[in-house]
Amino acid sequence: MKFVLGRLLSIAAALGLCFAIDVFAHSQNDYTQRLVALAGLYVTLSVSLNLINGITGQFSIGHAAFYQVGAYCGGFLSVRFYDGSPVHGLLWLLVMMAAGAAAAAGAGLVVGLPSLRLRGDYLAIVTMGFGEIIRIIVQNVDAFGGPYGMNVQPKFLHIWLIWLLAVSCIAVCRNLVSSAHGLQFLAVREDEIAAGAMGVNVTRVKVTAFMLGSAFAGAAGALLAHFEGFITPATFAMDVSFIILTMVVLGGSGSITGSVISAAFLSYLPEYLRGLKGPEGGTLAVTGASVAAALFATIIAAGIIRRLLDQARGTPRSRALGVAGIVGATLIGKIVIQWGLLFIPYLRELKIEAGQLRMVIFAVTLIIVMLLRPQGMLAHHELSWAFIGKILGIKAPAKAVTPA
Amino acid sequence: MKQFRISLAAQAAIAAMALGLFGITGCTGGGDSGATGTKTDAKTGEGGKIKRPPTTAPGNSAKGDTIPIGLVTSLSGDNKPWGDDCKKGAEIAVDDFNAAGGVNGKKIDLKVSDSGSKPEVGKSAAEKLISDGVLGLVGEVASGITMQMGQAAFEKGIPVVAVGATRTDLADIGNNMFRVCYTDDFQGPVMANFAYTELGLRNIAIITDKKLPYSTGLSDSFHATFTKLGGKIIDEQFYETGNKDFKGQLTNVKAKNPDGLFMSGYFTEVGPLGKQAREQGINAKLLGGDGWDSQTIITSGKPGIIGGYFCNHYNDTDTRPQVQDFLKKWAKKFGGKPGTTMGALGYDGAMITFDALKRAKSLDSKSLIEALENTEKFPGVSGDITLKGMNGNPEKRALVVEVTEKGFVFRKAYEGNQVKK
Amino acid sequence: MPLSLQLLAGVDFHTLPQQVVNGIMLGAIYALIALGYTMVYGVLKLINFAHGEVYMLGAYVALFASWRLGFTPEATRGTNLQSSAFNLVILLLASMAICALIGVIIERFAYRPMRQHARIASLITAIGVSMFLQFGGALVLPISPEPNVSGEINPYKGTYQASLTPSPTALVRQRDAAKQPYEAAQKTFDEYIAATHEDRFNLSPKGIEARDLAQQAERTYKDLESKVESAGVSVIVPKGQLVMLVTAVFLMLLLRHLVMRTRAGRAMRAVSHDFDSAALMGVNVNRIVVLTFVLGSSMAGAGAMMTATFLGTPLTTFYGMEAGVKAFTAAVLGGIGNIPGAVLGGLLMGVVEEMVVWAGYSSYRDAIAFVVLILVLLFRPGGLLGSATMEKI
Amino acid sequence: MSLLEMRKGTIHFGGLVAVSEATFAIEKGDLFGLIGPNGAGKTTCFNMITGVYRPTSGSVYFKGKQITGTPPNRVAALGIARTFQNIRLFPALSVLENVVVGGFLRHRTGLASALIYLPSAIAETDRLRAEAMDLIRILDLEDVADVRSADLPYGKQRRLEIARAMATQPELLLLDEPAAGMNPQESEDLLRTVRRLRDDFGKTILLIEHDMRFVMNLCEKIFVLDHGEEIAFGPPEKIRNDPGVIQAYLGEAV
Repeated sequence: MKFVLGRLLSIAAALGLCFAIDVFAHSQNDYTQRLVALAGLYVTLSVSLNLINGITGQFSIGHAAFYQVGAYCGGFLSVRFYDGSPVHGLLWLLVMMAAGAAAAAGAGLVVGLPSLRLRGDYLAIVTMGFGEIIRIIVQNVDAFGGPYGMNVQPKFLHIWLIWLLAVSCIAVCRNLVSSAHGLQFLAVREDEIAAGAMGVNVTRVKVTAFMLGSAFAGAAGALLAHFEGFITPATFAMDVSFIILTMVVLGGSGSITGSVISAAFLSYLPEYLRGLKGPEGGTLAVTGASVAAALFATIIAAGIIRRLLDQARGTPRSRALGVAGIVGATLIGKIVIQWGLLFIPYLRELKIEAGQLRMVIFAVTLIIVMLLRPQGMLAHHELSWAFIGKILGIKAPAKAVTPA
Repeated sequence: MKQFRISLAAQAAIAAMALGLFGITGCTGGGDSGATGTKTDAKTGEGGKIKRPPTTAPGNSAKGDTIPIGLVTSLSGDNKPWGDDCKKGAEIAVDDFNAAGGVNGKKIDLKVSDSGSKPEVGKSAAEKLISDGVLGLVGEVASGITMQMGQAAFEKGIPVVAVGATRTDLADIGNNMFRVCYTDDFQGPVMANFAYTELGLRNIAIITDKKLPYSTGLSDSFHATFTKLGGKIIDEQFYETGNKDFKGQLTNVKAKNPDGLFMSGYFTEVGPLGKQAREQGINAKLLGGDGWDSQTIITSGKPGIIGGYFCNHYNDTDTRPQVQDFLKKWAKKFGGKPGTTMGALGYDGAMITFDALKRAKSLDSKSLIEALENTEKFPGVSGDITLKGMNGNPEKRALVVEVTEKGFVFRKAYEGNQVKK
Repeated sequence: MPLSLQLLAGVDFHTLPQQVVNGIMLGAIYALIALGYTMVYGVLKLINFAHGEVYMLGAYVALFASWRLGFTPEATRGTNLQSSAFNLVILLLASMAICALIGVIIERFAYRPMRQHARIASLITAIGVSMFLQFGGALVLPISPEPNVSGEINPYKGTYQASLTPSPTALVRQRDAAKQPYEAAQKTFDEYIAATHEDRFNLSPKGIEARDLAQQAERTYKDLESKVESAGVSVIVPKGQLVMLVTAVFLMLLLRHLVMRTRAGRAMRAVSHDFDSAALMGVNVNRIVVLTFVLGSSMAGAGAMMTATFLGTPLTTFYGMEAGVKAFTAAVLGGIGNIPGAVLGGLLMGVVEEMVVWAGYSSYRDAIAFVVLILVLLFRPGGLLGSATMEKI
Repeated sequence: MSLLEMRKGTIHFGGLVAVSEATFAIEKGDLFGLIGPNGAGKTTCFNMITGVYRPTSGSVYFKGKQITGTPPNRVAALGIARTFQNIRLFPALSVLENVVVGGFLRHRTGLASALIYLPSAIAETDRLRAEAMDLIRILDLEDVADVRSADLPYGKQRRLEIARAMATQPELLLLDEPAAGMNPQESEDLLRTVRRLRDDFGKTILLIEHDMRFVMNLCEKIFVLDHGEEIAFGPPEKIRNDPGVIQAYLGEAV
């Protein structure tokens, strides 16, 4: 009884959260709505890739393929069968999600099978290649609109459903990791051979991880198709896979909360940078943001310099040398640039606007975060009350727990 | 083992059911079920004969003492060469228009947003600009991105003036869609007519960039018209944007011995295609669409590309005052000449919007759509543009130009109504 | 609908040798770039995702060097500058040197700090570097107009044609016989235009008639010519691309010599075999890693310079993406970490791609590399020449 | 019927014969030692039994049933568990979690119930955890139950491997150099523990060990391999005096 009550409460809480997000998003303009929706989809994608990559340790870099399979499956079925189907509205969308998930799980099975023989980078390239194969096939199938893409009818704007999927994905992953079953997945990640010797069915674990992870990506794809109303193969190019992978690693491989946070962060960052303006002519908020960004950059730079100094190891003399080295390098860099400007007349007339820096800043952020914190923002931890307590120096009551 | 299989299937089923249950409770609890999206069906587009769905949303209106207009263009990614030119062209238009006094003293505030050459990013960019209160959107240079922008703008009642999006069904999204370029089902037939009638070609092979909607669409329309005219398409080969070596496809083409080769891709690939075609011993006439339009094609495609013909929006050597005037302003502001045709189209796209603002009853999106719809004989750089009664697709002349060592030379103009389709 | 859908529509056996040659030329470049991936992987066990961008920068270096040598767009338009092999060597060396430098810088600042951390972290850094070079490069590097190495700098113009089986003399004679009427018809038409001053693109009905006659003769002649060609089997190799192939093979042999026969090469193999033990045995690991990046990146530079010069593709900062992915696939196909494997993988991929085109499925050309890769890995999980290292238990 | 029987187990790696026609039988309750100089093929024998390698020829029987080539996880399920020469724990998992993984074979609820976190799954996880705690207590690892296994000192890691193997509730326990790298005190403790596993828990134990004192004190039957071939078999006293064994260990010179 207590269980039922607790479960109902948590489901209610999850639904409440999703509707709160929905209500919030709908109170905002379309642009914000879109960002909230896309963030939800990216959360699902990165958490589901985290299941494959972070939790089970299977190096997959082709997650966009499953997203695409789901989107095209859902989209195609809608285009073909929505008119004249007895099922309508939300129910139809749910059916499409299930169909997208099933199709993607099937694709996951196909990709999961090579994973039985391949490890590490070999598996990585196979998953990447699979993504490309799917994209090219879709591009060549006229029923899918080829490179033109496909108009998907009907369109739905259920942001709560997108977030519900994300929350379900998070819940499923969390449940998995906190049960004995999840330990099998972690064991496969840690040491396949030892796991096998302990009776873990490595094959089954890997294939399950691939199927489960891709099913969620597929469901997200089906939602995307119906949210956007229009899908093209270009939406699922290789760089989307890289971005999803980046979200997982940046959050801390294996950490569910880490994936969630970094998915939200990384899907918002390039959009935030869209508003980037030079100091002149900006509003107060923009100027403030620029100052904050400059401050942030300074802190990061300081961190790097400190790191370089640390590497110069210890003695005041070597530190002085380190500083001298940095100054020297800057000077040389300046000379090289000046020389380069003389050498290449084109560069002399170069003007760069703040708005164009968007993706560059994104890339630089990525590099800097990885250099400063290679294990990802949360490393393998989860952002739980206990973890926050640990950071703040409050000792959590000792309890034999699995990472949950 | 057997039990395991069952359980896997069961997992999927249960997961689906669980989601379903969540969903149904959510439905009753949330209360906003059902589709809220609007019906847009691009498949019904048949040369714009069908009445386009009107947008019902109110749109934005100008509140401050400037008039915000949005420009979505590819400032990064694959389409950057076009995107940059488009932005520069639009900036010249802003300077021109504001210098001439704007709309009753109110100046244009052009807000630029990057589409990253990606459809979904372009849609975000459009949404962002719309939420920032722009009255209308100008852009994009590529069809796929404009498609996404158009959907977003339609729902908010914002007009879109597409710059280089030649995809045919684009304007069918709704009555908010306009463009300053001709469509693929115009330039394809133009080239087919030119090839069949003026050049007397009968057997043509097509090379298509399978990754580009633009290229596949153009190839299809060329294919259709050329066969209708009585010619034969004897081979069709494909490549993808980013490929650099086309010897395989060209060897196949050569074996078919065509008298013409229609290359519908962008100049980035067409240049090397032309060069390598000559190296493979193909002496067929090379033909293409406005994707060829960059001076780069001459240096990258020499010597094969010399003597090729393509369809373009305007030409530097054109003596129309608008063209020479535009080139002068460009040289003054940025130096040199625009690298691609998008400079001129960007100017036209922006200018036609500003011009409509002047004629609009009031400064809001709805009046802007109306004013745009009533545009007649707007003297653009790329030709006179009429939007009235055209369902967004201007009837506009197309130029066939020849690639020579020194540049593109105007050969023949086709008016909108003189092309057999 | 598309011809590609008809099974084996395009199969034409007399073009097969040509396609194989095309494949080898394509594959040689894949192989050259793959060497960089494979060397870095062999030593650091890191997929250097930024390798494709090093390649891209190499192409830009070649571009700037060619401008510096006087082959600017303005200078080359319309005029015929004289070039020599010397210019190409300068381009090649410049590309290789700058790429080596860039490779070392990337290693020093992006990869070395990551070395003791999880490999996936280095991978993300590599992706970050790759994006940085793509998008950051787009801000400072010329993209349009005319960001391509002028064809004028290539002194090797024209083609070599090798006849494998000669055409029947009867056909040749027939073609030669048709040449005279063809030229005559052309002349008649030219004279007609000269006499009437008609616009070639707006001919009068009479003019159209004259032109059609000329074209009829031309078509007859060309058909015969094509018949002559398809009766015999011959292979065309553009001179420039032959130079490219020879240089690529030379560089690969040089690299092999360096790795197999020199002290540094031995140290490199030691590091590749066991990073930590090599360090313990007194090998200066950092120096070897730098050397690896120098060699691998300069190979990318060489490949970039040659594709940029001989294939003529305009440069954008995404120039390296496709080549990078293909070359990486080739490296894995051959067995990543294995130098002959990279060469074999590259050549195999080049040939397989052209075989797909030959069979009439050019729209699947870019997918086939991955299909082959997956098939090969399923049967040989370590790649063609790589051994799937069995873990000691 | 012997518990485990190896019949002419032979394995080749390329041209190298790692084990040649090894034949031995282990009875229920045996403390069976497998010794030999480095590279003699001892671990390869383990790998043949546990299905990591498939024998080139010959066969393995467990409780009268042929298990040759059965995959490792099936072998574990049949009741053979092992430890590894180079410790292979799950480094990022805690001690307790390591042991729970071993106990998973006896897990009774399906994956689906775990994914939606049904009470049955929670209860099952708790049960496995409690069982694992018992084993941890037996192997004296209680104080470090929540420590990441990678952070354990070496001796404790070895003990943890045994605990994890025990968690699969095997009938036959294969220990690969369990005392390697231990000091005399630790190795003494281990010897007692291993004997206890047999005496109190009824496990049959097959172990590889280099520490002769350890083997001679512990094992009742010893099988000696050299260069993949059997050179001696018998009780410790016999092995200790076998000239072949002495020669194998000390080299030709003697």
